[in-house]
Amino acid sequence: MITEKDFFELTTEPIDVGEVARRFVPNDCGATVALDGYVRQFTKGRETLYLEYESYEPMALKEMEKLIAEAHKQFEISLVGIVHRLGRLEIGETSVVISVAAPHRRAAFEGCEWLIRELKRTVPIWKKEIYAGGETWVEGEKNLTADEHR
Amino acid sequence: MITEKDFFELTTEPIDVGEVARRFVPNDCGATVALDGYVRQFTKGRETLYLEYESYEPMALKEMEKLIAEAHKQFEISLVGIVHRLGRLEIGETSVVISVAAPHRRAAFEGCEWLIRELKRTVPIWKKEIYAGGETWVEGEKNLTADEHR
Amino acid sequence: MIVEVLFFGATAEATGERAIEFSLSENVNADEAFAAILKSFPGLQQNFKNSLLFAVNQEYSGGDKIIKNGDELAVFTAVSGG
Amino acid sequence: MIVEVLFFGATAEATGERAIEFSLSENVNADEAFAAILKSFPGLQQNFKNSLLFAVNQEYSGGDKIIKNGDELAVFTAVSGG
Repeated sequence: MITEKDFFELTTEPIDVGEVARRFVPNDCGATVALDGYVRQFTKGRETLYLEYESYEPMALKEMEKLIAEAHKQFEISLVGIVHRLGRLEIGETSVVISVAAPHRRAAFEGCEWLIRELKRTVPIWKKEIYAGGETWVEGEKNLTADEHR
Repeated sequence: MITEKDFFELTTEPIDVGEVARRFVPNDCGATVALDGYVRQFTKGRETLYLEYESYEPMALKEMEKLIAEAHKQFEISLVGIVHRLGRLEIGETSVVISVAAPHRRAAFEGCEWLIRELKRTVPIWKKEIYAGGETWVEGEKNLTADEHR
Repeated sequence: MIVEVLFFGATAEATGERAIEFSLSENVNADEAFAAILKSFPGLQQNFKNSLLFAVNQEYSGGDKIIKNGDELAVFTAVSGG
Repeated sequence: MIVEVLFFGATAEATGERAIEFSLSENVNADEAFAAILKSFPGLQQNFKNSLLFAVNQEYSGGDKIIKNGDELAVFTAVSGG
């Protein structure tokens, strides 16, 4: 089960990592770990011009909710916030923030790292990279079988 | 060695976690992990009213610089920012932000977690907890020998 | 019966479609339904062979789950968000 | 010779001092210097026995490092920042 204050959102507006991390500060917590993922300019020497993200939105929201529920089971955490951006993103712009608050920081680090790994594996969002002279849909890893998710 | 863009600061002003995390966004990075540490209201049922932080400031800055240099040796990270607040802090206010940017998120998580653990062990900052009916200097763990630091 | 089939990202570009109505026999299961869709769009399996994922009503699906009239099916490649 | 001795947090409260000038014999090492300071402030060792840390010129110190005239020494308890 997710809690009343957990949140998960898709947006086409710029994401403010501080706003996501500080939206709720549970009074039994002392630490929030936030992952700020953004558009890298250079990957192995190749320059990215910008990215385009698209999503199967209702399913993405359901999958995010499932991830948060599972994170509450696996880690001693109080609150999770996930905000993912869609549409065109320029270099350096935030594509995703995952924020995890916990009474003890260890669980916040573990939960946050688990959530970004699973998000990249299961939440139906795709990015197209546009570089000088071409564009390509970035290939995710298909380390997911349909069976895992029934 | 630290890099030109690493930063470490002590301040009596409120800390904006988003500003620290986004101050510099290296163009070879795709992820920044930020730890936001703040004043917890309830610890094992006891209510904290507020905290007072004090520091041996020049030594604290030197120790932070050493931690950042060591983090660059141990982890594949591009940038570290550490901002620690001093003075009186109310419930929920940020006491420290440690922000680590890296080409790959794994190193950012590891570096950030290592830095907060070492900061709590070596950087000369102390907090006094004021609760209903009393106050006490919070005891750090003395798991540090002088020898380790020469 | 009729189902809706959605494509996203690379599968939308490969098929030239984002959402279509698709006819299926009664009582097909998910595996049979997706096999029928791939047969209609041979480019999908050619281009994305092992990276295709399937969903029924916004849940990852496959196997012998029975498809119903009006279900929302989706065919997409391995996700790459984050 | 004269050194400066700084106290912080709990050691400042226990001694009632934050910074003092302190007389040491020539050629004492860090261990000897801190032993002399603790002798002058018996409350420190009583209250904080094993949690005291020492610094010379803003570096954790101890052992046989020779103290010089004008050095900045500090005595404090295990740190608790973060």
